[in-house]
Amino acid sequence: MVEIVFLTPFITGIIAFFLPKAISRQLLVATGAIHLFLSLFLWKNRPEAIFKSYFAVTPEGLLSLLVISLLFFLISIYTVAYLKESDIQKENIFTGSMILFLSTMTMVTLSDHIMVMWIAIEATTLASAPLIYTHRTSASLEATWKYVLICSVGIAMALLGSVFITLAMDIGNVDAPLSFSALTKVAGELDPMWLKAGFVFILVGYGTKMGLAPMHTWLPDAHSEAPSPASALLSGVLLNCAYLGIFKTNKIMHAAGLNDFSGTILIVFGLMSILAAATFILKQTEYKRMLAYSSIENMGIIAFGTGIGGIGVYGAMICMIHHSLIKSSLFLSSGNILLGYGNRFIENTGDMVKRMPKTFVAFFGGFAGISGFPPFGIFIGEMFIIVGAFRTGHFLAAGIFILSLCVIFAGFANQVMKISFDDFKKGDFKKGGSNKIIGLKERASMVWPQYILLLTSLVLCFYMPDTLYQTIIDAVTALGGGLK
Amino acid sequence: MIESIILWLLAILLAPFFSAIMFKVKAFFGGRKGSPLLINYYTLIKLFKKGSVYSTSTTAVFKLGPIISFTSAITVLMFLPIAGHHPIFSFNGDVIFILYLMGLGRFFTIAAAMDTASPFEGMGAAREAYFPIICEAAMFMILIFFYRLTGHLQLSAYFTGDNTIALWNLGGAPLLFIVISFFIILLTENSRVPVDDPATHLELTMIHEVMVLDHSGPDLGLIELGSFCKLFFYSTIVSRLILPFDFKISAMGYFVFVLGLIIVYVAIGLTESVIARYRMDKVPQFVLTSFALAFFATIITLEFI
Amino acid sequence: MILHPVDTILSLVLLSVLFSFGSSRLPGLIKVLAFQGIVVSMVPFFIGHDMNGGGIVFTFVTLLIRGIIIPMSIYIAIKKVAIKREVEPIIGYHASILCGLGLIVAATYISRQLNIVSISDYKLLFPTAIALLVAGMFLLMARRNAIAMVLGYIMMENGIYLVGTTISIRARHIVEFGILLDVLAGVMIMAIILQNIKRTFDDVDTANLRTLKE
Amino acid sequence: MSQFFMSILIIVFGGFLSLILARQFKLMKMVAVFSLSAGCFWGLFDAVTKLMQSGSDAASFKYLNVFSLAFQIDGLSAFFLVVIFAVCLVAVIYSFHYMDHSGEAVRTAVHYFFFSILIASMALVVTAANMITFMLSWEIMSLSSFFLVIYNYESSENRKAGYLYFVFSHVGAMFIFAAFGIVYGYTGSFGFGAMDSIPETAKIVVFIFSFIGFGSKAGVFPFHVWLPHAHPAAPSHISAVMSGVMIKIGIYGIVKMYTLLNFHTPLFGNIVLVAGVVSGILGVVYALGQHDLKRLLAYHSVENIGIILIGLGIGMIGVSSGNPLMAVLGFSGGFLHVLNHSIFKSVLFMGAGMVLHKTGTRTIDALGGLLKKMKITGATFIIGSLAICGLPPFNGFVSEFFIYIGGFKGIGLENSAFVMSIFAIISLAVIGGLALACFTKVVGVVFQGEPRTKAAVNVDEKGSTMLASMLILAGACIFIGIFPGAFIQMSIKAVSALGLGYGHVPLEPFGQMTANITFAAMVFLVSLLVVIAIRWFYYRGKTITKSGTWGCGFTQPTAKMQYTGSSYAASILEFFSPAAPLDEDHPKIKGRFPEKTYYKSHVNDIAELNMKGVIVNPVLFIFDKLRWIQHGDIHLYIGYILLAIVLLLFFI
Repeated sequence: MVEIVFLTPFITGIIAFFLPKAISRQLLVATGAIHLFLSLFLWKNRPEAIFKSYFAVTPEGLLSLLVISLLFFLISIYTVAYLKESDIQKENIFTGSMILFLSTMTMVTLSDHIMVMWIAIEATTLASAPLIYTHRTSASLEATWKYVLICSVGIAMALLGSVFITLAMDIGNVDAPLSFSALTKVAGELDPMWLKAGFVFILVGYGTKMGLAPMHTWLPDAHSEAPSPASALLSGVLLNCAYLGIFKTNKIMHAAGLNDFSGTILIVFGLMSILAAATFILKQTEYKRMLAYSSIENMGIIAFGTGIGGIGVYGAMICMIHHSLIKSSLFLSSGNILLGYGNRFIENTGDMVKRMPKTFVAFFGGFAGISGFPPFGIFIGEMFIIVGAFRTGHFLAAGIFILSLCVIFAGFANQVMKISFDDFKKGDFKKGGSNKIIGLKERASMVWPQYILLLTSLVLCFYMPDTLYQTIIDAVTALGGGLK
Repeated sequence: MIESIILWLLAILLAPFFSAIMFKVKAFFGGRKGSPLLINYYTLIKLFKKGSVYSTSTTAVFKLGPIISFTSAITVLMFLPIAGHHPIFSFNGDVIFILYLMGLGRFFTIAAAMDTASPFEGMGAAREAYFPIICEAAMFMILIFFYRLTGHLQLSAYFTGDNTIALWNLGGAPLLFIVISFFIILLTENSRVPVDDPATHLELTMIHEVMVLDHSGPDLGLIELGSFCKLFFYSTIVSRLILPFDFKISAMGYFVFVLGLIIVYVAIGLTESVIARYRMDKVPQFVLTSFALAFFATIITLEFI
Repeated sequence: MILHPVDTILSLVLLSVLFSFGSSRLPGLIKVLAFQGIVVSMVPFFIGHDMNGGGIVFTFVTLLIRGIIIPMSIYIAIKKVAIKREVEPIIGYHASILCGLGLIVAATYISRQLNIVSISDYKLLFPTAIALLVAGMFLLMARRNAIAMVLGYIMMENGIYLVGTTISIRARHIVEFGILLDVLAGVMIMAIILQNIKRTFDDVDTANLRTLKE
Repeated sequence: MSQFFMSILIIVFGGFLSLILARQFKLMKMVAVFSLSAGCFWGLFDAVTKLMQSGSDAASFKYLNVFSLAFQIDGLSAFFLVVIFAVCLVAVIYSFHYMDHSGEAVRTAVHYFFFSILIASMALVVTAANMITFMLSWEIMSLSSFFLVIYNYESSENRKAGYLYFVFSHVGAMFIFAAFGIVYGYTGSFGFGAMDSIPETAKIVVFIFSFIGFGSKAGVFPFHVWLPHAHPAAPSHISAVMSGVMIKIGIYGIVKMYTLLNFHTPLFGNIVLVAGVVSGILGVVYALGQHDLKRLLAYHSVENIGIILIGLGIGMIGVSSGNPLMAVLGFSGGFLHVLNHSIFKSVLFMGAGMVLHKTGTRTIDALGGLLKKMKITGATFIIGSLAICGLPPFNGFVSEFFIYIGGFKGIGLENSAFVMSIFAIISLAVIGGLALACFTKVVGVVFQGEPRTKAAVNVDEKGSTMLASMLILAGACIFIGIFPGAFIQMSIKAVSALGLGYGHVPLEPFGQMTANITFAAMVFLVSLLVVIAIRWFYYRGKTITKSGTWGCGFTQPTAKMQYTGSSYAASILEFFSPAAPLDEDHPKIKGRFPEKTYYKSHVNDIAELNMKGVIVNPVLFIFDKLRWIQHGDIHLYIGYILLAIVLLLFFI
């Protein structure tokens, strides 16, 4: 029953490869709609899976599933318009991979079995590789190469980690299915040393995929080279999927009472990621790379929040949801900027407020949101994380966290203000400056998805449906999270 | 009360006379016969008889200048205990009011000067705005000293009746510093030598005189009278400080008070005749010494109070 | 017994590691990898876990893919498109071999530290696994030729395969399946990318792939 | 409470309406101005009544399922509400004729939108009753004001200003976050109530953090760097609101934290007082050095924040040294100065706005003689200047008088309190003198003398609403200056809401003081009338002739020969040169017939210099050094993964 949710896009994705452009586009949107409907259905009455040992509906899974399908639907609408504007050869490969990507990510959110989870995450890599290579340039080729190789190596580590966990079972001779839910129940009897080892490998492995420094190296290249809708998907939801793996493993660690160990590691990696993001955002020259690094920052924030526990985990969840919403909207807007100015460099853009007012609203709103200004939700998340850090006595960590956020904001704001308000300078052609008439006819379908995403974040900042709230609570209580 | 009002009127009327004493002293030291003691009255009458010439570049502020500076001067006198008598008005904190009222007068004098668009008057205004800053600091330092002694914040608490004696008994030696620093303030505020030379003929070096260059007739008269009153105010305080004796027979009291005044004016005349004026950039140091003295006095009082 | 089959095989594997480090040309490296793949896939037969029919078939398939198909296809690929045969080392061969030796020793040492009950009677098993893993990463880091890197990746997977199949009794088939899928799909997609790299730069030297940086 | 929320709703609604009606310029402006001012008026009325009957009122809403948005109006917040609504009301009225570029209809509409948001958020900040509510409103306030600062984003310096402001407000907010975080760390609740239960060392840390955070919004030296850039950039009525009201929200924050922490160590008082003294003196010194009218006014905001802090500091010292009278005097003086400064600073900014609007320049030395053409503007500006110099009988004097008296109360005390009081009094005196020098410069150079450039020649002062609002505020300056009684009452009510246990402090002495001030002012005014009468008497029937200014023998004076503002301030700045280094630039004059030359001077703000040298550059340097991490070689990237694993394995 549950499986349908990822099987449907799987099938349609396969089909999409063999369809002519026009239809494949419609198929994209249609799939998005169906998927959204299905996942809402799933949310409504949490059904049982057919392969119970492999798949299950978990709260954290549901959260990311809902985010995924909402984002995908909106992005698909944008994509149609985007494809009209841009020139992409082999378009149906692009659309097909998009849909397959969706199906694999859905699989990640629903998988409960350690190995299945791992397979699904590996599958996301394979499905998204073509997306990154869409533009067929040497740069995009390089990005793809790095993406595939680094992620594969990382994922291999995760596999090893999973194996170690099974080993931990053997040594503690526990007899239970190899599923997260089951393991969480018997976590106490697992052999702690091998469990730790497993966690370490899984963290590094999935952390590579999630973009935690120092394994983040593929992320800026991939995000900047992929076409904007793909970047939006990558940054908006793929990272969450990887995070899901870590989250579930962390649940086991917590159940085994090793949460100090895992928490410390998460905090360290989170801070490292934030600092790495600060390093590269300060003097960034390309806006898409900047957004990519901002994703790294937010992943760091989420990891940090998960690590400190308590109200921080709740904050991390909030951050995850809102980061997906806002960051994807930002990437979509960056697509408009790319179409409008015809190049990726900040110095060759400018004066967006006049030339593309609608996009400007979306972009600047997204910026305000991502840097933690109300009325967007990340504000709440970051506040909870900060107070949580003090609550759990991580004073030093909190200090570093706050200061590096300040640095990142300084860099980010500087670049965004350049794009938005500076006078437009036509750059030199070597650096991809363009002399074509700047500005873009901002179709409704190229701005409204962003607006809807931002609005969602805005509404969620003030009113959260009880079911959503309850789901988050269910998800975080397993990590000892909560609002106390 | 009536007595105080009469004293106040007398003060305004007699202020020019005492200033004339100063001129006499200067003349004596200059080996001249000097102008008669009533010279200032002649000047004032002459001025008040005249009409006025106004610069085309001036506005109403220019006319307002003399009025407000004069008003502030005479209002200040209302709060001043003359010859140890109760002033007309007095309340807790009136000193602050007085100082800021003088500030108001200064504001409009400067504004009037700036109003004429004359570079020289601007120059004078700049100096007029500069030096009093330090004076005010010194004044407040002295106030702190007095408050430390008396716990009051009004002139009447310092200079009426036997309060001044009490002041001496409490303050003792440090009060001498206060007298000196107050004398320095007097010289500065009333633009006497060595800060400013009213008798100079070169506009570039003037402070106060250059600011009133364009005033004429009754306006100028008001300004002159105002400055006489201002000088009288300071001299009264100094004279009370140097001759703090309180005689129940008031005639004696008046005599002593006038004596004190004469001493002060002669002292001013002396300084004017024996000291040359300082270079403009030396003046701040000179004024700062007064602040330093007052500060020193206050610190000393910390020891034995 | 004197000569335990598993340990014999594993010693061969370790030897292949050293060879792979030493081999300067792609064909040789591929051959070594092929050999390694075959040998590694044979290990499960000798370890006394329950071996039902399905398992046997499965293991054979693995052997086929690891040992024959993948190396063969790569071999044919480089034969067809005349790629430079040099593996372009970042770390020289002798140094590499020394590293190899050192890493084998280290691996043995580490696995001495943590004695794992389920495989305690196969001395070399865990050390070999670790050695393969690290050796694979070593190739990934120390060879500029893209194909050599892919081969390194395969070697890493071999190591994981060893661990996966031997250490975990339970859920071992799904592990195997996963690894298999990983190798297949991963190598396939890498091959596609390699083709494109070849087409774009007509060379597979990763020195061309260093433009994206800060 | 419903009254309050109603007014907020009206204001915000007006903002949205203006967005909707953006196309019809006139209509949009009318609607916006009407609804905003209506809302402000309602809010003002409500706040005044609340303050007068000293009623406390609270409301709370469910927020995000388990939290709550809690609001409470006590004396303190009511007082600040009065300030907010009063000034914003006038500013909105002013804006009607000021925003008259029908070409930029949309931009104007957006401006009104964010203006409404700003007003609402400020009101919500001062009524917020728990951390979440507070931070929420606080951040919205920062964001909306940022958009108002970059209203004229075309000029690069305005963009720089906006950027500076954005960064500073964010960093400040982060410090407040940290302070709240520490509190939460001990109490585990977002409520304000439990704040005084945390240990004392923590209280000190919390206070210092929040002082930095709020100080950076209030423009306390050295966190004021953004202020002189941001305030001039905004449209003048916005500058008035920011300078007059928004920075006071920072003051509110400081006082609020002091109240909540409820920890009466002398340390707090000393910190606040010293910060106040430094900001006060340096603020006015830098103001003296400015050539840009609005920048000069902005620096005066720093100065006045300093005065307010001195007042508060005296109050805190009074509390810590158990001296209720001193405490109440200091606090009430500070609060009253909050109100007064918001009034006269708004007058000044609006006057500057009028000047800018008509002459098109903000450069002081390019103006001159405006008083002849712009009588009302000039008059109101002069009144504002007198008030900001703290001269009687204007409102600035009243608050400074209270602070003085409070300070003198401190003279009676011993050791640190005594020294601090001396410090406060002397610096107040110096500040007063410097402010006088500064504003005689402004009035003299801008409004008097002869026009220095063409820009100042053909000017008028059309725009009834602008004049009206300036007149209202100027009138307020005089009224408060003469009849401060009611307003002192208000600020004392605010003080009694501080929960210092001084509810029982007898009000007689204060009533007496205000009576004295009224009396003295009356004496002065009466004698003024008398003198005017005398003057009239002597002038009746006399010949009044006009002629050129006496050039001291020089017969061809030109407007260029007038004394400039720069030279006016030069000698004083030279005195303060260690704190205000001066950059000068003028080519050497050579030859018998030297060609055209120029002179440029710029007073450096040491805080700004050091911020660059000590914070910004090192940070940039360090992070630059780290950039090699991402150097493009995949081999190393894989190395990172291995490294991470190996390092982590050590910790198993």
